[in-house]
Amino acid sequence: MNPSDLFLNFLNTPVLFFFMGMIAIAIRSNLEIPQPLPKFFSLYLLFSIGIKGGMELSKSGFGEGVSGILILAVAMSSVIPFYTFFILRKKYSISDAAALAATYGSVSAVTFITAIAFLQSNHIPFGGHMVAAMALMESPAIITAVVLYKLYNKDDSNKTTLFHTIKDAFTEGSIVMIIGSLVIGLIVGEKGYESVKPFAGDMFKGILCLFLLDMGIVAARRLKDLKAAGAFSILFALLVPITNAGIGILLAKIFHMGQGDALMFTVLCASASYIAVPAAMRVAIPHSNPGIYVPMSLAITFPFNVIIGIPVYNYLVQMFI
Amino acid sequence: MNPSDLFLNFLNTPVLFFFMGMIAIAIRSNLEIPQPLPKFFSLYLLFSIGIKGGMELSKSGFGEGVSGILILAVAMSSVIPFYTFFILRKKYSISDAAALAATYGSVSAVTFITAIAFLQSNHIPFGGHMVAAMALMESPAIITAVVLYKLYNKDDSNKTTLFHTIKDAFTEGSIVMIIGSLVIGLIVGEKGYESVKPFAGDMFKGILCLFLLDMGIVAARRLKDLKAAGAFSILFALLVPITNAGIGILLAKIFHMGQGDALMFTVLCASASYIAVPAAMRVAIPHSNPGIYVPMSLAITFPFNVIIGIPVYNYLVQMFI
Amino acid sequence: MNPSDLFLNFLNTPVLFFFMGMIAIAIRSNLEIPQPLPKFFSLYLLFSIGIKGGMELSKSGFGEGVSGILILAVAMSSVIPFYTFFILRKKYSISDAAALAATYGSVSAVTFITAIAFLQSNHIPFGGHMVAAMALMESPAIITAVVLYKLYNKDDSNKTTLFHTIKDAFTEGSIVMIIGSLVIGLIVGEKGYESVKPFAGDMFKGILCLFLLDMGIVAARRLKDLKAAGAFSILFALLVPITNAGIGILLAKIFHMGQGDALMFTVLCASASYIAVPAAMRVAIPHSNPGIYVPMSLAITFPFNVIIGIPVYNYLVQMFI
Amino acid sequence: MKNLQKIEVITEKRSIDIVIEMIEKHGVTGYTLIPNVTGKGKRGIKHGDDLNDVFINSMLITVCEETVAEEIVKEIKVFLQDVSGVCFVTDVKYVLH
Amino acid sequence: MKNLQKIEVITEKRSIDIVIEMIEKHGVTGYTLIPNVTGKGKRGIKHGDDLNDVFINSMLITVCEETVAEEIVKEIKVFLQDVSGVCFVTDVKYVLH
Amino acid sequence: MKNLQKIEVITEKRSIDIVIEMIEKHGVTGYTLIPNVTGKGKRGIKHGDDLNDVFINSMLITVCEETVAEEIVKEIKVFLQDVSGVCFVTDVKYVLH
Ligand SMILES: Nc1ncnc2c1ncn2[C@@H]1O[C@H](COP(=O)(O)O)[C@@H](O)[C@H]1O
Ligand SMILES: Nc1ncnc2c1ncn2[C@@H]1O[C@H](COP(=O)(O)O)[C@@H](O)[C@H]1O
Ligand SMILES: Nc1ncnc2c1ncn2[C@@H]1O[C@H](COP(=O)(O)O)[C@@H](O)[C@H]1O
Ligand code: NA
Ligand code: NA
Ligand code: NA
Repeated sequence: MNPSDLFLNFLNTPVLFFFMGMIAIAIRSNLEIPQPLPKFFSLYLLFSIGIKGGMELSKSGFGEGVSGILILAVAMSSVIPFYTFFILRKKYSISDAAALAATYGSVSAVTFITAIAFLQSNHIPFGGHMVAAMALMESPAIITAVVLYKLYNKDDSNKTTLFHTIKDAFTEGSIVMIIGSLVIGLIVGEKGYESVKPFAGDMFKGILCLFLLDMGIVAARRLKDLKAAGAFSILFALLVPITNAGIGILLAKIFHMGQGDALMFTVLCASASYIAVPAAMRVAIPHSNPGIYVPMSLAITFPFNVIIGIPVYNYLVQMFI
Repeated sequence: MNPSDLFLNFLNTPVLFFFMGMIAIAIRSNLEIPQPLPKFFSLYLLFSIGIKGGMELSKSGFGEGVSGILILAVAMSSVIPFYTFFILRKKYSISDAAALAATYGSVSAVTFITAIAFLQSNHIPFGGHMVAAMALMESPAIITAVVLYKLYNKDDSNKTTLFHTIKDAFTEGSIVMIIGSLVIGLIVGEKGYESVKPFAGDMFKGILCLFLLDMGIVAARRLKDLKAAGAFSILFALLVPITNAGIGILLAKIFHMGQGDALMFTVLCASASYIAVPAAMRVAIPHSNPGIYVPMSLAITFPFNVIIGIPVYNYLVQMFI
Repeated sequence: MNPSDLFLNFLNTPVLFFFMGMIAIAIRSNLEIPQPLPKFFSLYLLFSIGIKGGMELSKSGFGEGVSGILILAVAMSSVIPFYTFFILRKKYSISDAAALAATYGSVSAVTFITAIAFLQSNHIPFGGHMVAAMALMESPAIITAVVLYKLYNKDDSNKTTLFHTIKDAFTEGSIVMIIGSLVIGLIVGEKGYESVKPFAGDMFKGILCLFLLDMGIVAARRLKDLKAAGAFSILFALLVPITNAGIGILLAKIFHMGQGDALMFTVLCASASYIAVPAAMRVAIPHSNPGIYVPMSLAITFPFNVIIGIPVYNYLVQMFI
Repeated sequence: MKNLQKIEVITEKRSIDIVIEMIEKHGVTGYTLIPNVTGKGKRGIKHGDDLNDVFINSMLITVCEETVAEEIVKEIKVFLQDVSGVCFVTDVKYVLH
Repeated sequence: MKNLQKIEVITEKRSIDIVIEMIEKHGVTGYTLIPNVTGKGKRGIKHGDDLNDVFINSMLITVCEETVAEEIVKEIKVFLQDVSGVCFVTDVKYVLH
Repeated sequence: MKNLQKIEVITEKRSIDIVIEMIEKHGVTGYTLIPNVTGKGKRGIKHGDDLNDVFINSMLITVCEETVAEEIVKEIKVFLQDVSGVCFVTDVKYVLH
């Protein structure tokens, strides 16, 4: 892969629709995909990658490499919040630092899905177990962050237990959707998948276009909310994903992942959550301010990863792995 | 077909999503397909089976067997409410007994559609006229039940005439959707169908998965409402469909239906309405309690038919017909 | 093409669903496609024709003929409001005359899309630039009408400037959707289009069916609002599109358009707006009455064009061009 | 200024048209409708998650003069004897239209 | 406790942002918006079944002090001379926030 | 007739069930829920455009007797110390059910 291919990858169809959404807001257009369709699209995309991932797992089986990657995924999600929390403590309250730590330790399903579309366009295969890795990476960061918060905030009057937080994280609709679809894909295998493929598989990229169009609109709106954020927040929202991506590529190299798996793993490390984490924080750390952590992940880290990150990470993966 | 195939049939992809919906409620997940998408999916499914059924009728024509089946269908829907009404009178008020009689005499389009997906998976053909049979079976039971109610409830102050009820039953959106699509399928034939097939045909099974996921959620929620129902209601909701299925198979044998048609007819007899009937009862028998008849049909009879009934009825059809 | 083919063209699948929607209202059915799905379908259809048109433009390039057609399109949209305004002044207030002039000078995307489905069924090709022509024809009529209004209504207290109106016209969601998709189609070309085709292309005609079903329902409802309209309004709503179609065919002949382009151009000239114009009039000419111009375009001109107009215009195009 | 009343009627979505006819008959000049609301009352929970409109309510809001309001309320009272729903009346200080 | 007023404004969906700006200008600290309501008034029926947002209303609810409410109402009065809509003011006993 | 009060609670959609439990505990016989409302308050704007239900509110309306209302309001006061939301109480002239 040479640098000109790198440039071409910015011109991925779904990502262009993301741009279009941002431009629509910039020119003050009233364009929007009316709710609840974007909500539904996000469920559809999880369903789509879940059932396909499950079907592929039913063919490949859970080899040794697979469990290695899954353990690595859980480890990364658990560890990232530690180092970020201590950086964040310099500028933010304990609650906000913990919520941000959870945000950057957890993952963004939409970034992951965009990376899938990217790999498909470039005909690079990846394993169905990476979908399981994504599902596994959403919660550990939340748990670590809540533990840190409870350790440092001795006079916490909040009565939500850690158990409650863990239960919540695993019953969140999006998690149930992806894990449920993965399991069903595993059960019905290739034959069962064939019959739903025209909807569950073939629609994937087209629906992703309209979904990213909406995400572009939402991200651009949140960008306006971000005015007050200051340089530290913006730098953090750019440098942390880059650092985590670096660690991701390094680990992928050490653990001999294939190129497709390596990119997916890197993207997971680099991405930040804006769906699962805000839902969990409301209950677990209610004094944290979603007006801080959601715009950072949604309006900076997410567009950065989708537009620049994925093609660059892929370029590095192609060079080093 | 041997018993192990019977077991395999429980693992039908759409039915697994129905299970997944029930599990989501059991683990108190907030997963749901946001409205109005489930409403739209039900319209889509009627559109899909209607236009396809019409197209197939345009090829096969209305033979002698066809009109026989249609007459049989109307007869079953008209007769079932009689015997059920007199059983139900033992435990329920006249209004509730009549509403329940309508419920079990009428049919469930979703059960019917799930049976179509089942036949497709097993590559068993059935005639386009069965779609017409379904459309014809929705209303007669309602009319019989209202007549019974008016006979037994002399001091009925309700001024809704029987004519009004009949008119309502035929202008109900779902009926207009299926009949309209059927007629259009008949007019445009195979050539017209080809151009809409990628949407109207190929998406069918995938959309059914997401729709049944939602139905699983709704059915499981209603199950909670059912605590107060008592053993009689639950037994009724299981035994009446089984009895009606038995009568259905017998009639299918006597009238020499093909295996596909026989299963569809049996499923129609066994299924209970939870869309058309509650809509009609509100106006025609306003003192009946939807809190009784909807949970019985939706939370017991529907899951029973979808999970256990269809494969078992098919097993019997394969053995006897 | 002979007259019997002309008749067959009324039996186009999507148009039959439009009929079905009108019949549903006539028999007082409660059938409807629940919002926001019709809104979403209209966005989907714009996305679909936009990205496909862009892709085709990327293959054919902008030849000399293309810019000629685009200029002609803008000219027609700018000129139609003049002659209609002076006819309309005889019966309507300045505000209503101006709003109606904008309505009939601008275009109906849905009529255009129905004509695309019609050409596809008849295997007649047309150029991707016609999609650009449609996008370009929405606004000039609005601008002309507002200029006429401001000229004739000296004591206009409305402070909305012409600039504001122009800006609004170009940031309207539907315009951004079609132009955005067109540009993306141009950028990604045939290769990029392939990956979204199962959704963006293959679903087109099926979704159009359900969308026109809803449009039939809405048009029939508006027909009831029209009782008060009087013969002048109804005649106007029928004769103006016919006149404009005649001019369209003439120009198509003079400028040597292909048959497909000629039909699309004729349909654009003949169609009247009921989405972009009401949105613009609210702000630019707030004293105009949408209860007059929306039913005329939506309940008379639109059904006329879709049911009778398109096949007849095509018959004439086949004869003369 | 005349004494103004706000009438709020919540009833099953499929019956709301009857309420609208009722108030229009009394010459009421305007109303606002919240098409989909859920709720709970004597007749159990309306989840709003059904496939038809049986388990969902609509809420109608209309402001009118006290004399008219009184007549409307009389009719709604009869209506609510048969049909699921509830009706509240509150004083309104003033109205701009 | 200060005298509190509830202002409810129903206007076409596309104009509701102007109302929001208006109340925010007067330092109102909060509001609630019901994005889609239908209705009928001097300008006919708003079915809410259109493809754009011309035939649909939104309803804004805000509770504020009487003095502020009076100023807001003055502006809304002017606004409603040009734009479709209606505004009700009612007394509120008390508010928790 | 007893003195009747209308309680309106607006809070984040995900917490509205807690409010419902609260009022039901006090024996309230009915309520109406507007599931999706947007708004603005001390905690910023709730756009309602998110993919989860964090940035959207629900609005609960219940009419009950004054004595019950007072008790409910006490609890809601505590609830609103931790959770985003607002609660208004108004007098109702009368209720038909
Ligand atoms: N006390 C109440 N306060 C507010 N809404 C109520 C009340 N009681 C009933 N409702 C509404 O009226 C609907 C019908 O009530 P019911 O006919 O008693 O089941 C309910 O589903 C609620 O939406
Ligand atoms: N008396 C009224 N009571 C409640 N809502 C009203 C009333 N009059 C008008 N409205 C609402 O205000 C909107 C605009 O009114 P108008 O501008 O008079 O057409 C209507 O569509 C209704 O939603
Ligand atoms: N003064 C007010 N009037 C009406 N609604 C309000 C008011 N203040 C807050 N709200 C509503 O209550 C929600 C939560 O408020 P808060 O917790 O202050 O952000 C807001 O999103 C609004 O929907
Ligand atoms: Na991460
Ligand atoms: Na039955
Ligand atoms: Na035109």
